[in-house]
Amino acid sequence: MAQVNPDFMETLRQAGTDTGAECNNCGTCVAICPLAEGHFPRLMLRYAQLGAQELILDQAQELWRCLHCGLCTQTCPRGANPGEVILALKRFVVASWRRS
Amino acid sequence: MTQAKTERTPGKDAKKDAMKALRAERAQWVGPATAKAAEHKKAQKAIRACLAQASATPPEIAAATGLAPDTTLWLLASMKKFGEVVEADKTGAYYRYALAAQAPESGEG
Amino acid sequence: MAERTNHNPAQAPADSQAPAHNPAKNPPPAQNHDQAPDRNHDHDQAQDQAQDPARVGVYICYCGGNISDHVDVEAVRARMAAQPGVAVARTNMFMCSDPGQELIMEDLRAGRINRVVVASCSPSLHEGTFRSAIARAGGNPYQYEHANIREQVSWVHHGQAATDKATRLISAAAGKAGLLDALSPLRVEALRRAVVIGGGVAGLRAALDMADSGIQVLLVERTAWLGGAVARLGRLAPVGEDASGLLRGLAGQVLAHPGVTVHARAVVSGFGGYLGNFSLTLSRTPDPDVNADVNADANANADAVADAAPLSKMPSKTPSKMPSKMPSKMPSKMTVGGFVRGLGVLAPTQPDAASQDQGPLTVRTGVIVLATGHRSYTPKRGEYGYAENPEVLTLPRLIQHLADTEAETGPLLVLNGRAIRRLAIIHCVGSRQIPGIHQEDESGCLNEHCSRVCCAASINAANQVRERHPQTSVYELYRDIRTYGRGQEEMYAKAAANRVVFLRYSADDAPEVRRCPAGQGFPLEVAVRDGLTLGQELRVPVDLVALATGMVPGPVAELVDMLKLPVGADRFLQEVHPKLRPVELPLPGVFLAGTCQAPMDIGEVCSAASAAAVKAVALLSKGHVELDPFVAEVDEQACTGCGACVAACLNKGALGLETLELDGAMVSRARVTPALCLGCGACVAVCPEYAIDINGWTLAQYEAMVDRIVCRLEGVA
Amino acid sequence: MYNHQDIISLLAANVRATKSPFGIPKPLVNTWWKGQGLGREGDVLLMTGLMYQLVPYIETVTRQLERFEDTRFMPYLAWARFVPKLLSGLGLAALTPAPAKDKAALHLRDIVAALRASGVSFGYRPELDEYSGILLYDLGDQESFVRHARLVAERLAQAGVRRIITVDPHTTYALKVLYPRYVGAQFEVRTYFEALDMGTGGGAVASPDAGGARLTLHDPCFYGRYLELSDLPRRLLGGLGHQCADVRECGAYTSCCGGPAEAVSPRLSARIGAGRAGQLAATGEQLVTMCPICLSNLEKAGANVLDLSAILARGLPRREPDQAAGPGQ
Amino acid sequence: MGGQASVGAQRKILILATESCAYPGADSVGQAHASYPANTYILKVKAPVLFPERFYLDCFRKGIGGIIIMSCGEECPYKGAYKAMAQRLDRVYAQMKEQGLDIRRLRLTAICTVCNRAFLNEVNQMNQVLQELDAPVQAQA
Amino acid sequence: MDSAAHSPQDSPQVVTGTGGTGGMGVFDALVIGGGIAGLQTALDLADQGYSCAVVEKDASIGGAMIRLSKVFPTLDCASCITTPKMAAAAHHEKITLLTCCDVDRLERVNADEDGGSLVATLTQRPRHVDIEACIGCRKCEYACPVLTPDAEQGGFSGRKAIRIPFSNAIPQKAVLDVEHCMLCGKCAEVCPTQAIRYDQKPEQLRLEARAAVLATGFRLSPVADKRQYGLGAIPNVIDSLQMERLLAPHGPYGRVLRPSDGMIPDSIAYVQCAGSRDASMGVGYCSRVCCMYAIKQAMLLSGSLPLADITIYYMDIRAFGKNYEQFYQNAKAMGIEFVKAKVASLDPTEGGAVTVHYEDQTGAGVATREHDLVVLSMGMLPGWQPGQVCPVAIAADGFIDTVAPKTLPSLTAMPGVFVAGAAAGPKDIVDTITEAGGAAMQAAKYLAARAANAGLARTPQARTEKASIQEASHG
Repeated sequence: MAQVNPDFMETLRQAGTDTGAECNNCGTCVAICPLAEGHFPRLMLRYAQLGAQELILDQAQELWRCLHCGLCTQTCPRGANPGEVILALKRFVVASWRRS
Repeated sequence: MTQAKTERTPGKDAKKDAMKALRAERAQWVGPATAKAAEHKKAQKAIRACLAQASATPPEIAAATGLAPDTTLWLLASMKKFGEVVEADKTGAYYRYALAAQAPESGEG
Repeated sequence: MAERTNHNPAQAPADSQAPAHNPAKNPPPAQNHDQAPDRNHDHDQAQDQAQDPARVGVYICYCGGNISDHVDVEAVRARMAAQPGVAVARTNMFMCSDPGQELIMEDLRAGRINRVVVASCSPSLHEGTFRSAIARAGGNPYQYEHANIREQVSWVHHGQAATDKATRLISAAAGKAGLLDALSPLRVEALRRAVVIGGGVAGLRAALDMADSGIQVLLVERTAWLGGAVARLGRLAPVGEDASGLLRGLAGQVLAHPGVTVHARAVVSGFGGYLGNFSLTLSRTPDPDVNADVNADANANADAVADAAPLSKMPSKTPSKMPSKMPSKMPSKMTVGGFVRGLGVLAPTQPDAASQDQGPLTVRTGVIVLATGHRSYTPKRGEYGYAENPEVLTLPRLIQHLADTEAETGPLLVLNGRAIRRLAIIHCVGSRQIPGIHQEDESGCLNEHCSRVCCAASINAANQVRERHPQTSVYELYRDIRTYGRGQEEMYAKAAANRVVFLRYSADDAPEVRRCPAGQGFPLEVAVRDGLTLGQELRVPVDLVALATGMVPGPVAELVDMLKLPVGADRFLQEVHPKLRPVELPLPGVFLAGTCQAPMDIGEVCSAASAAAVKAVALLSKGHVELDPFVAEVDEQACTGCGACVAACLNKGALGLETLELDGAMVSRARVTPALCLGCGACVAVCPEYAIDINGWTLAQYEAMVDRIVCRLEGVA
Repeated sequence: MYNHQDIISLLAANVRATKSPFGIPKPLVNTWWKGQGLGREGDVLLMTGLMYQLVPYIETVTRQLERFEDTRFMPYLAWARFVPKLLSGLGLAALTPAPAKDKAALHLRDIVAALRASGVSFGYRPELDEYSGILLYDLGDQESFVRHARLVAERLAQAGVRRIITVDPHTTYALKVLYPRYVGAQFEVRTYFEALDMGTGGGAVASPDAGGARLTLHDPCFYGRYLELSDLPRRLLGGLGHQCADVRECGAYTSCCGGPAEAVSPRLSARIGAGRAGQLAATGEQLVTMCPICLSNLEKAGANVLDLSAILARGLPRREPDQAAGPGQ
Repeated sequence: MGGQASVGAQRKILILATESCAYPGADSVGQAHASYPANTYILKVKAPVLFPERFYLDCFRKGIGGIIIMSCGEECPYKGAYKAMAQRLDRVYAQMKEQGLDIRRLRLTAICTVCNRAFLNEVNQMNQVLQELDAPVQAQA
Repeated sequence: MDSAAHSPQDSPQVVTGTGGTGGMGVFDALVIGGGIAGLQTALDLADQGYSCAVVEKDASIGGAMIRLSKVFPTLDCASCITTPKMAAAAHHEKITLLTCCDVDRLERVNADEDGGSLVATLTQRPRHVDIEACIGCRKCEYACPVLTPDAEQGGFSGRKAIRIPFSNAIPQKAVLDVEHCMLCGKCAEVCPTQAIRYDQKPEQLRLEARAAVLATGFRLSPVADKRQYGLGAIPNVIDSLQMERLLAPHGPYGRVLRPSDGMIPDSIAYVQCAGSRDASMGVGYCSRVCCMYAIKQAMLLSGSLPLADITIYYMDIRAFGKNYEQFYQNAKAMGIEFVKAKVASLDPTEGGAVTVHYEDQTGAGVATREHDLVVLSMGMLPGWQPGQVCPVAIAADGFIDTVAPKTLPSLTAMPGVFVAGAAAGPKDIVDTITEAGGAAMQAAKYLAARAANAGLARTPQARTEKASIQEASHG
């Protein structure tokens, strides 16, 4: 799969938040998320950590499943703020979609 | 704790009065403790009555006595600690309990 | 404190009031039979007991069901009560508890019994407990025998067979107990001196603590430097203390302490004696070896690659070019107490150890503290590309570079003139190896242990890189992050916030380091199946790979042989019991401090060293030590002086022939030096007259036990 | 699930053109205040953000979207943005049943009643009461949100408004947190129950027929977590003599009603709503919430839910048989 | 070994276990709660080098069926003891042969503190030997 | 109490105490906490001849360790290892034990005079039993009609209002708590030594020492700290110390059963980091022992319930100590399942099983599984808040701060006051015992230096006397 890109976190910071770096991929957010499906939102944060920009854009639709309910942020053991990271990723995607 | 204290041997009446005063002083604890003891006594009696028929598993005892299963187990464990009941053989996923007097010779399985 | 075997009185250290005798030639007082336990008194007691026959008390433990679930304890008790010679037989839920011990003590005090058998768990756990209870009740603690009916009965046998076997074992113990004489511990005078082997942090800490407690300390260090592995470190995890400052402080105190003598560039080449009075021979480290040591130690994992390309301009950069006589050719400003990164604090040169023509030095000491440290694992050639790619080095090497260049900041980490845009650190290199997955080393060993400190060290290094060189990105490839210590989890979280990227690999699918395809702009690429990304294979192009090499046992084979030290399956030195006696060895008077025992971080090393010191101080506080009396004793009436035992003795010096007067005639008789006797019994088996026995372990006692095992017992199989 | 790009462009275009996400003309939506005798002046301005009013229309949109979700017609939504905004909005309005619109108005009138009962002095100016743009923010269309928020904030500022009372969590969050952060607006914003609490000096709202009910509160995410305003409704209800029987998932740990998913996946929204309704049903008590979206979504899941305002305004929930049997039952 | 064989029917096995290695090894088997036949009697010894030849022969005479000497092997804390022990054993074997005793009844082995499996193997093997040797005797009885 | 604490202490030797029968004693060292850290410290000090007072809040010494079943990685029985140390301390002529005793104030007085001394004001809580008279026969315990949950057995069985604290307690003396006593008088009736004292009052004690060692240990983080794990209200969700009791041979049921109804569990799950490494709970640090105790318990469980499935949900397995990793690998080889996931939440089910919600990172993602019994691997919180009691500094993690964690790990910011064991951060038993030795070394050095400065004889025996407070010592 794709190579890592250390610069993406900076892009995300510009979109509002870079706390996703603090995620240690414990999976609490996935299991607590009311969507109760797949690896969302952790996998999105993981892609962000790795800088897997293509994967994020490919799977962007997933982001809009987020209800912005904040439960993941409330329960995140690392304070990685997954809810806000998802919002930032939405902004990143909207912006890149607007650009194209 | 010291000798001066242990030597005290008040008369019977004085002792009674002292207990009475102490009961009044500790009414906030004595009342609930007495109630709880009565409740446990009644529950233990029910368990004894049930086990007098035959050994039984905690859910069976609970069903027969109307006690909650967790309370039943808790009381059984307490009664076992003081030698009143013993663990008997196993039925499915549960052990049976029996009154100590009529327990089989050894619970060894 | 020390005495040279070849004479050089002028250079003898000041404290020459020490006994000026070679222990082998002229035994110290405790070896002297005159000061050994008063045998006559013992014989009197034995005679008393002959008139006052053995009354054995048998005490059987339920062990809260551990025993009584499988052994019918009450039945055993009844059987034992019926046995001849058994005065009382009792049971208790926990014999080791106060009420249990009180049972024994009450029977002893009341005179109902004069021998004790306790049947309970393994004697390794409670033999001492019961011996001490007997002593408190005024009995003789050696008139005690233990029957192991938990580990060797109730936990392995069931039903009637368990009950029967327990009966027989207890019966055998009672049989032996009936024959046990009253013994007293051997009293050994103890020198209030300690030798510490190893001048790293553990050795320094232990030396200081003992010296502060009024014990004369001699610190032996192989190299010319104090500080060991810590000398190679810089900012320490998790809060960033400076390793060199820490070392300077500790070594400075040691060097300034009037109670400590430092013998640098010395190794232990001979060992003798026993607790309270050990003798150690120190040899001057041959110069070429010093360099070898320095190579091995200071330049941990003397990276083939890094050697070719020096890391920095610090003096430690090319140890291989170190002059053969270092102290004389060190930088002129280098003085004793001065610090060189990678080497440590320069130790003084002892006048008596300095010149090559002087012979070895013999020192005598009451205790020995082993602080011989560890080695850093050297990756195999090709392990994660090590030694095949100049861009692969070890974490210790990277840490040393970061320490050497501490003042440097800049967008990118620069190493050997090369800017590092991306750095990958691979964890668990040479640690947590799994049989069947990892390859054994030349000696057929695997390092199955976790090296404990590498996670924190890796993350600490990553944080330093990220904070000093924000454009250098860091990837950590780990199996489990083990930031267990105080402040370490916070450091790990900080690394994540610093955007260090963590990739999780599994042991059976280790990352691969390979040359990057041309045109990618990076020399290397690390491919890893990342458990955090649904097991997808990720490729991380990097400029540098650091291997977080673990700790492996130090090269102490000679010491292990010489002192007969126990070594664990992990090949580190093995304490007696990790919880009951964590810094002690079976060899009394020898203690463990630091990473010779297991991987530890600096704080843990200092705790362990202080714990070893406190045991040593307690042991030496009285000026004498008591030892078990389980040594050989000769029946002078039966001995014919044939000398077979002397020939068989495994510890030369413990047994000899002496001429003495017996019933008016001068005869030759075997004579035991108790403090040197190992109690192995090699002499017992060869005596044609059965005239020699081990106190507390006599042949007759064994025969009695066998008799009880085979004899008919009512209702017992 | 619908394509987020399509939804976002539609909503953004609507807001840009009409200041409303569904393109319905405000005079058509915001009619509740008529006949309430609300003054235009006061210490503070009441601002509904039109959320209560828009919910009936959202329900309609959802019904429509539900019909096409994951069908071959779904992609056609992309073309919807080319439909004239006013026209689609009017169509939506026509499709939305009147009783639903009336019910929304009822909640707002209850809020007004409660505020009046507590002596809070406030004014209302329909022309300033605009949609906050929160949905754009939630969907990640930061650009459109900021543009809209700036517009709304500027108009409020020009009108000299400094203190605002809000009625729903979404608008409250937007005005309290997002406006200061993204457009530098500095209003003093309180929800109506904060205002009530202050209006009564931290005491209860006095009511003649108060007390006695056991209630289970569903905390909206924005109140429970983002704004940490869970204690206040409980305190007010407690003051009225009611008891709150909370589920484990309450306060900061409240579970989402599923409402926000409506825009992208009505099916998902319904599933989450049903899950939440099940959690809440465990207590067996009357459910209460304080967000028009939560109210709507939980009702859709079959729950019988009251709006907090109804209890605060009347002291006790009215036991009207037609109301007790919720619309979904 | 056969599950039905009653432990009581077998002859007894004496195990001389060194206190620094084999005895803790036997404890370790216990800690693991691994079961083995109960006809085993473990005596703790400082070093088996203590026992003269006649001790072993006496044991067999008294009715011990088999003896396993569990030493520390090369890791013996008493340097030279293991070698001396092995040499002594050769002499014991010679005497056993003279007396018509199957030499498989006596074994010298090394057991460390964690050699659970080795311990169990030794015990089971000795039991097999005893079963084999004693089978005809039992049939006659 | 307050007046004693705040009034100027002209003479530290003055006997104070509100009860009028308070005691005082002069010791070389004061050890706060009678768990394994405190006992080891006291033993190492006493073996050098220093007199020590060990102050323990519970009715027995032994701390957390004596309450465990077995200990990793050797699987020794905890009691077998702890009781020798407990007994050794109890019988040591240089050690005085004070049980049921709280520290109200620990401060340095007359600091300008050669460092002054440490003075501790203590409250001796009443046992309502004359500790000298009690012979530990348990007659009172059998006679007492009141049952209340026995915290020593995880609450899984009852204990009486008066009882011996637990089977291997030291001292083996009865203790009565007024909260559950109905004052029926039955215990006094049956007591063969008339040891019951219903009207016993707390007493103030004053101890003086030159050094102190804080060995105040930890407390387990409460189950109620994590809402998603059910706040302690989900049946068959228990904490790890409760599981220790279920595994202990002298535990409440004598075997492992599901507490809701006594079922033999078929499937048991461990939730790791249930009280640690969790910013959402305000505990960011690693509690360091939970991985190993969970693995240990899992191994013991697979021994006692060979057919049961055991699953450990974890983030990182931290088997860092000597032989720990090998222990972990053995557990894997034994078939214990390790699932890399932090459990997000737990739910009860009808039948008593517990649903575990987690992310299956190797499979489909969101996953749930049902287990008959769920053990929360709770973490360590500081056992003691010095607060107003003692002016010793606390670090950000709430544990006692150490000023030289690398070179002198037992040193606190308060001169003459040292710290050992979990009081200075979570720690396992091995590290605790080693650190206790280290603390004893540093305390001894401090004492020796003080003695040297004061021109006193080097032998500490010369100036120490056995304290007059003897009620808690026994033997």
